[in-house]
Amino acid sequence: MAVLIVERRAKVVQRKRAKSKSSTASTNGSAGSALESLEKHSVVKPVDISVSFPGYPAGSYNHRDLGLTDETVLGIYHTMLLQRRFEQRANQMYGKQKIGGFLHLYIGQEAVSAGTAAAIEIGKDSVITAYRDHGIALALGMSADECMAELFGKTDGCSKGKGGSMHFFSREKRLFGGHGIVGAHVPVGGGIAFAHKYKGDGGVCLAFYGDGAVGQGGIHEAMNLASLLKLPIIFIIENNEYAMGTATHRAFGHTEFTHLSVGYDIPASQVDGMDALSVCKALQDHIAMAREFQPSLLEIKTYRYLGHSVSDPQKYRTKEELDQKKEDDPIIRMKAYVIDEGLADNDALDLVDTSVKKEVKAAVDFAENSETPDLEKIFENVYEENDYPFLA
Amino acid sequence: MAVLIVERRAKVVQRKRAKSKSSTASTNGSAGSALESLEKHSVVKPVDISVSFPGYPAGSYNHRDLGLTDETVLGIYHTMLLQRRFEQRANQMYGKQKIGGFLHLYIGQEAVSAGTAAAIEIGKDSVITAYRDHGIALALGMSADECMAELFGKTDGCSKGKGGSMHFFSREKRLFGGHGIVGAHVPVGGGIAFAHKYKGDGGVCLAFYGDGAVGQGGIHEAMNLASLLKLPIIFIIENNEYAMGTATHRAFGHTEFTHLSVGYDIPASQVDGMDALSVCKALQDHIAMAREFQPSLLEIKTYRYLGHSVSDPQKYRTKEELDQKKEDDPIIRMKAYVIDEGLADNDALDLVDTSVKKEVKAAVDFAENSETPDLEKIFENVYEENDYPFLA
Amino acid sequence: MAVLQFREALRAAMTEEMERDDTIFLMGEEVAQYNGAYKVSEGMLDQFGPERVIDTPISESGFSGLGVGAAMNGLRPIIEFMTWNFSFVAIDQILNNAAKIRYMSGGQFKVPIVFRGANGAAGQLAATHNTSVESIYATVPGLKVVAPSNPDDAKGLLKASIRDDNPVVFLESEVLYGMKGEVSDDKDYIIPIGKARIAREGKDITIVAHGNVYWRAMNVADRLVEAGYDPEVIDLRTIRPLDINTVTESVRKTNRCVIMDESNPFASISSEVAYQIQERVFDHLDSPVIRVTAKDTPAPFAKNLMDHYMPSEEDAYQACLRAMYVT
Amino acid sequence: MAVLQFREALRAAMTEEMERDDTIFLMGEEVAQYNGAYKVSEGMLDQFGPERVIDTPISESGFSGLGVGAAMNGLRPIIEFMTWNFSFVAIDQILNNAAKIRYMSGGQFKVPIVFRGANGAAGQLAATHNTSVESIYATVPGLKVVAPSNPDDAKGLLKASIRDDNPVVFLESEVLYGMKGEVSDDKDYIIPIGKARIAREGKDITIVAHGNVYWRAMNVADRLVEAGYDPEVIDLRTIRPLDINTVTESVRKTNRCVIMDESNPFASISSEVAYQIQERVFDHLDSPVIRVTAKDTPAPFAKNLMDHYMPSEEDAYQACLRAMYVT
Ligand SMILES: Cc1ncc(C[n+]2csc(CCOP(=O)(O)OP(=O)(O)O)c2C)c(N)n1
Ligand SMILES: Cc1ncc(C[n+]2csc(CCOP(=O)(O)OP(=O)(O)O)c2C)c(N)n1
Ligand SMILES: [Mg+2]
Ligand SMILES: [Mg+2]
Repeated sequence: MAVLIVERRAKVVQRKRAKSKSSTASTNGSAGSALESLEKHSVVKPVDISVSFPGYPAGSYNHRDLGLTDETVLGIYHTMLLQRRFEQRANQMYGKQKIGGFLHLYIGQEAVSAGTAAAIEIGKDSVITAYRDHGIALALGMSADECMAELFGKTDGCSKGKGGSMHFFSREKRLFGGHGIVGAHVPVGGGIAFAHKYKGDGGVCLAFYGDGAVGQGGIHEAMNLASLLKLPIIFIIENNEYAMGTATHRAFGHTEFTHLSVGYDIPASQVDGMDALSVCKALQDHIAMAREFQPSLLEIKTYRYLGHSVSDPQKYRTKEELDQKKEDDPIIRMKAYVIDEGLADNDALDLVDTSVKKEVKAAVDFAENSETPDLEKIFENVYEENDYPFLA
Repeated sequence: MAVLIVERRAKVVQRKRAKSKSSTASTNGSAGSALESLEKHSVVKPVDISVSFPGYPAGSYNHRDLGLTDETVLGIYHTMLLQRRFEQRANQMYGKQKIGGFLHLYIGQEAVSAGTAAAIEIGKDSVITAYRDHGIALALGMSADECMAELFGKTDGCSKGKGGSMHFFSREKRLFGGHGIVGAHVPVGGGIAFAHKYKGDGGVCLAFYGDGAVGQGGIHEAMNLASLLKLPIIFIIENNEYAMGTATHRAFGHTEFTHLSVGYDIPASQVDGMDALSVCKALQDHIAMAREFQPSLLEIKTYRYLGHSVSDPQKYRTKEELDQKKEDDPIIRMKAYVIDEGLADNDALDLVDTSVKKEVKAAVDFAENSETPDLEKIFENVYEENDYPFLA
Repeated sequence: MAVLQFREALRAAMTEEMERDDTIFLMGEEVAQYNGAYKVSEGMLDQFGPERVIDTPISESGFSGLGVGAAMNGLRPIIEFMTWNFSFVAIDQILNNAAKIRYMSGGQFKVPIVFRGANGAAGQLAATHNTSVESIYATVPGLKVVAPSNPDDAKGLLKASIRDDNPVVFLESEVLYGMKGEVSDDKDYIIPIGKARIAREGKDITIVAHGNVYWRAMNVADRLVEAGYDPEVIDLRTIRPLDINTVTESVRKTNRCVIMDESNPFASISSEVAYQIQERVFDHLDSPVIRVTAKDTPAPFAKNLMDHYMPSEEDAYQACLRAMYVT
Repeated sequence: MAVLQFREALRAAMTEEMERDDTIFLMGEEVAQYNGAYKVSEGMLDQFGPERVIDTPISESGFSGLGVGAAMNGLRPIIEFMTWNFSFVAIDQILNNAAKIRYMSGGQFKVPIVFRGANGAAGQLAATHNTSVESIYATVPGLKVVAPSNPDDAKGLLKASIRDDNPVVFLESEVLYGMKGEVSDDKDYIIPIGKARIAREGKDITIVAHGNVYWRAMNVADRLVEAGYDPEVIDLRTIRPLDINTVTESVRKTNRCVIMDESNPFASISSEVAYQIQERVFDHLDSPVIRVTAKDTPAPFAKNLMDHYMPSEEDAYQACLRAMYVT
C-alpha cells in the first residue's frame, strides 16, 4: 500500500538553480560590502518544478488484475444498463408531465458511477455529488422504485418527495446528496471526510463535481483544507466537456484541471471515463491514498449524450461530435469486454436488458401508486422537533 | 518587449509519455478486436509537466539597469522613510486615542509599496489592496495630511472620515481602496483591469493581497477569469509570513504560492520584498506582461515588524525571529545602496529624515485641526442623489 | 407601443441602452452564445459582439466582483445571475463592495451596476432554487431593489436602473418571462425607481404586492369585485426605496391592508410595509395589516406541496374579508 | 454561581459540552493557538488538543461547508466566525446547505451545527465590519437564531444550541465579551431556545430588545422609571423562533411598544416584531409600535458619526414618551 501511495503521489521535484547562473538576476557589480552582507538573507531564487500526472486510459485493464470477480463485472454491466433504462424512462415520464422541475440526465456517463461503485465499500465510504445524481444513486444500490418515486414527488421517494431529481439522498448507502448549487457541496464533502477521520472509521469521501463547478472558489478552499488537514477525500471532476452550453475551453483559461493540484501539492491523475474498469482502477488507487489520509484530485473524462436538462436545444455542439462520442459508449464497451472475456454471451446479456427494463417499468408503476404527500408534510423535516412554531 | 514576455512566461512543457511505457496502465492482453478499435479513442495518457518560476533576489539590481534615475532612487528612500515615520506617529496617536478602530501597520513592508510606485505609471495604472493600506497610499503620492486626517476620522481625510485606516481611497492616484473583507477586493481588481482593457487606455491593475487571503476562493475565481479574459492584472501576494497569528504553513497544505499559477497557466515569480529595487524590477517585468494582456502572479516575500493590528500580543513568533528579520530592514538596505552608489551622503539622508519627521508632525496638526464631520454627513455618499428617502 | 414578452422588454431595455452608451456591457453565465438561459439576451451577442456580451465561468463571486471593479473604473456593467438563488455565493460582493464602496471612499468612487436575473419560485426546483431574495437585499443601505411585474415596467424600470448611478438589484421572475404586454418603444422610456403604481383604484381595502405575486393580488381583487367590494391594488415596483406614501395614502382611504409576497415571511417586505403603515397611519387602520406569503419553510419538491408553499389567493381573499370584518 | 465574563461563559458552555460529548469540536480562524481573536476559546486547545480545537485558513466558505458535512456525518461542529461580517462569503453554506439539507433529504440527514461569533457594531471599524446580521439569517426557515445579552444567558443558550439537533446561528457581541455577570455552574444549565425573558416587569410600555442593545433598552427604562413611569423590558434572547407570545402578553398589559435594535431598519427584526404585534393584539395597541434602530446607512468610520449611527437611547426615550402620549 505504502509503495503504491508513493508511486501515485505526484512528486514535486524542486531544482533550485544557482543564483549566479540566473538570467533574471543581473549581478550588481557596484554593490558594497554592507549590501553584500545583507544579500545572504535573500531566500528568493528562480525555481523549476516538474510534476507527473498518471493516466488511466480506456481498454487497459483486466478485471482480475483489479481484484474484481466476474460477478462484479456483470454487476457493472447491469448497473450501467439499469441507469440508462431508468433515465430513458424518466425522460419519457417527464414528457408525459409525470415529472416536473429540472431533469438532468446522466446518459453517457454511466461508467463513472459503475466504476466507482465497484471500487468503494458501499455503506462505509461516502459519496456526495451534484444534481446529476440518478446514476450514482442507482450504482450505489438505491432502488429504481425509490428513485423513480422521488422524481414523481411521492412519499416513497428516496427524499420523501421533498428533494426531487436534484436531491437524491440515502443514509443507508451513504449518498450525502444530490446538490443543486454548483460546487457548494464540495466543501461539505470535505466535512464528511473530516468526520471519517475524526471518528477513525476508515471511510473515505468521494466528492464528485462537474467541469463547470471547477470555476467555484469554494472548491479551491476545500482543496486547501483537505491538503492542510490531510483529509480522506478524493476530489473528482466529472469532465463531460460542457457546463450547460459552455465548453470547458470557453470557461477556463487553462483546461488541464489536473494542474490545479500543483497549488495544493496533492496527487492528481486523469482517467478515461468511458471505461468502467479504468474508472475502477483509478479510484482504487486514489482510495488507497485517501485511506492513508492523502487527499487527491481525479479528473474523469466523460461525456453526456443528452442536453443539460431536458429542455436544452444543444446548439453548442455538432451532431458529428455527439455521434463520434457515442461510438465510445460505455455500455457497448462493457458488453464487448464481457463477451471477449467469456463472462456471458449475447443471449445472457439480452436477458439482463429484459430484466432491467422490467425493473424500470415496475418502478414507474411503484411511483405512480405511491402516495402524494399530505399538505401538512410541508412542515415536516424543517426542524428536528415536531412542535416548532411556524409562522402561519 | 515581446521577447521579455516570452522569457518571463512560465513555460509549461508537456511531455506525453508513450502509453505502452507507462507504469500505471497495464496492457490487457486478452482484450479482443472490438475493444482494440475502441481504445484508439482514449485521450487519456500519463503526463509530465515542468514549470519555471523566475526569482528576483535582493541585492541584485542596479537602478540604472532598471531605467531609474538617481532622483527616483532618492524618492524611493524618501517614501519608505515617510511611511515609517507616518506609521510610528499614527501608532502613537492611537495610543493617545486620537485614532480609533483597527490600525494595521505596514512597518517592515515599505520596500513593497516603494518599489511598486517606482515601477508603475501613477495616475494611469490602478492599485487595489487590503486594509494594510497606509504604505501604498503614501507611496502613490497621497499626502500625509489627508492620510492622517482619515485616521482621525476628519472631513479632510482621503475618504472624508467615512472609511478610516482600512479604507483609504484616491480617485486621483487611482488607489481603489483599502478593503477590509479579506480577499474580496481581488475580483474587484479583475474588474478594474477589465475596464482598462475595455477602454483601451493602456493601464494595468495591481491587486495586492496577503498570504492569508490566498485561502479565499474568490481569488481563485478571479485568477481564472483573468486567465480566460486575458486581463491586464497582476495578482500580488504580499507574503509577510503571517495572517494574524497564523503562520503560512499552518494555513496552507502547500506554501509555495507561485505554484497556484500552474492551474491557470499564467506566469508567476517570486521577489524578495526587502529590496525595493528587486520589487521594482519584478513589477516592471510583470507590468510589461500585463500591458500585453498577460495576467500573472507575483509573490513578494516580506515581513511585518509590528503586530497584526495594534493590540496583538504576538505570541506566535519569537523575538529572535523578529530581530533577525529586522536585520534585513528595507530602509537600511536602501540607505546603504544610496551611499554605495554615491547618490547622497549620510548627512543628506539625515536631512531627509528631518524633513519627513516634520511632514508627519504637520500631518498630525492638520488632522487635529481638520473638522469633525457634521452629523448629517452620515447620510451623504450612501447614494448618488441627495434626496434619497432614508428611513427615519 | 409594441406587444412584447417580458424577456423581450428586458432585452429592448438593455439593447437600447447599450446602443446609447458604449460603457455598458452584459456579463453572466450563458448570456452570449447560448442567448441566455431564459433567452433574455437572445441576439445580443450578434449585435454587440463578444467584448460587450460576455459569457462567464460559474464564478458568481468572481464576476460580480469584476462588475464592481469595472463600475469603479468607468464602465456600467449589467451582471446577470442565471437566477438570484446563485447570488448567495456572491452576496458579499453585492452587500459589502457594491453597496458600500461609495460610502467608504467618501463618494470618490461610484458603482453604477445592475445585478439582474430571475428571482423567486419557478416550480418544482426544490429548496435551494426557489428563494425570493428581496428581504435580504432590501435591508442593505447603498443598494436599490427593483421588482417589475409586467413587460412595460420591466423595460422602463430596467432602463432607469441602467442609468442609475447606484448599484441596483433588479429582480425578474422566471414564470413571467413569457408574459406578453404592451411596451413603450420610446428610447427614453424611464419609470422612476422608488415610485409605486396604483394598479387598481378602490376604496374598501388596499392590497399590496410586487413582481410575480402582483398577478395573484389582481386575481384576489377580481374575486373581491365579483363579491361586491372595491379593492385598491398597489404594485410596489421598487422595494428599496419603498414608496410608502402611495401605500399610506391608500390606507388612509381604505383603512385596511393585505400584503401578498412570495418571500418567506419572517423579517420580509411584508413585515416592513406593515411596520411603516402602522407607524404612519395608525389612526386610519381599522383592522390589522395581514400578510399572505410563502410558507415559513424551505420550498418542497412535490408539486402539490410546492403549490401549497406559494402565497395562496384563497388565503388572501379570506384575509381581505377578515380585514373588512366580513368574516 | 460564579462571576464570569461573557467570553468566559461562552467558553464554559463549550468546554462543558465538549467534555460531555466528544463528537463536538470547535473550528475557526485563530481559535486554537491564538486562543481566539477575542479570547473566547482561551485554553481550549490545551485542554482538548488540535484534533478538536482547530485553526483554519481564511476560508469561511470552505470551513463552514466542512462543518455542515461533518454534522451530516455524525459530529456536532461549533464553527466560529471571527465576526459575523465575514459570514457573507460563506452564507450560501448556511442558508442553503445547513438550513435545507434536512428538508431536501426528507429528514435523513440532520445538521446539528452551531455557527457562532461576534455580531453587530464594534466601534470605528467602518461599513463592512459593523453589520448586524440577524434580519438576514432569521428570515431563513431551517435555521434557529439566538442572541444572548448577558453572561448567564450566553452560557445557557450556547449549551442549548450545541445540544440542539438543528443548525443554530449564535450571535455574540464584541462589545459584550468583557461584561461580567453571575453564571450558573450547573453542567446541565440549559436556557430553552425560543423563550424570551421579561427583564423588568412594568405596566406602562413594553420595550423589546436583544443582544448588546438590550443594555441600551435598560438604560432607557431606568430613565423612564426616574421620570415616574413603569416600563416592561423584554429581552428576546432568541430571534428565530420568535417568542411573540411573551411580547403580545406584555403589550396586552401596556398597550404600547418600542423596539430597539442595532440592525439597519428595513425588513429587520423590528419590522417583524411590529408586524406580529399589530396582527395579534391590534385591539390592545393604543399607539403605533415604534422602532429605534441603527441608521438606514452603512456604518461610518468617524467616531461621532458612528455614535450617531447606533440606536439612540435618547431617541428611544422620546419614542416611549410619544407612545405614551406624553409628548
Ligand atoms: C452557483 C450556481 N450557479 C449557477 C447554477 C446554474 N447551473 C446549474 S447546472 C450548471 C452547469 C454546471 O456544469 P457542470 O459543473 O459541468 O456539470 P454538468 O451539468 O456538466 O454535470 C449551471 C450553470 C447553479 N446551479 N449554481
Ligand atoms: C473574509 C474575512 N475573514 C476574516 C477576516 C478577519 N481578518 C482580518 S485580517 C486577517 C488576516 C489576514 O492576513 P493576510 O491576508 O496575510 O494579511 P496581513 O494582515 O498579513 O497583511 C483576518 C483573518 C476578514 N477581515 N475577512
Ligand atoms: Mg459538465
Ligand atoms: Mg500576512
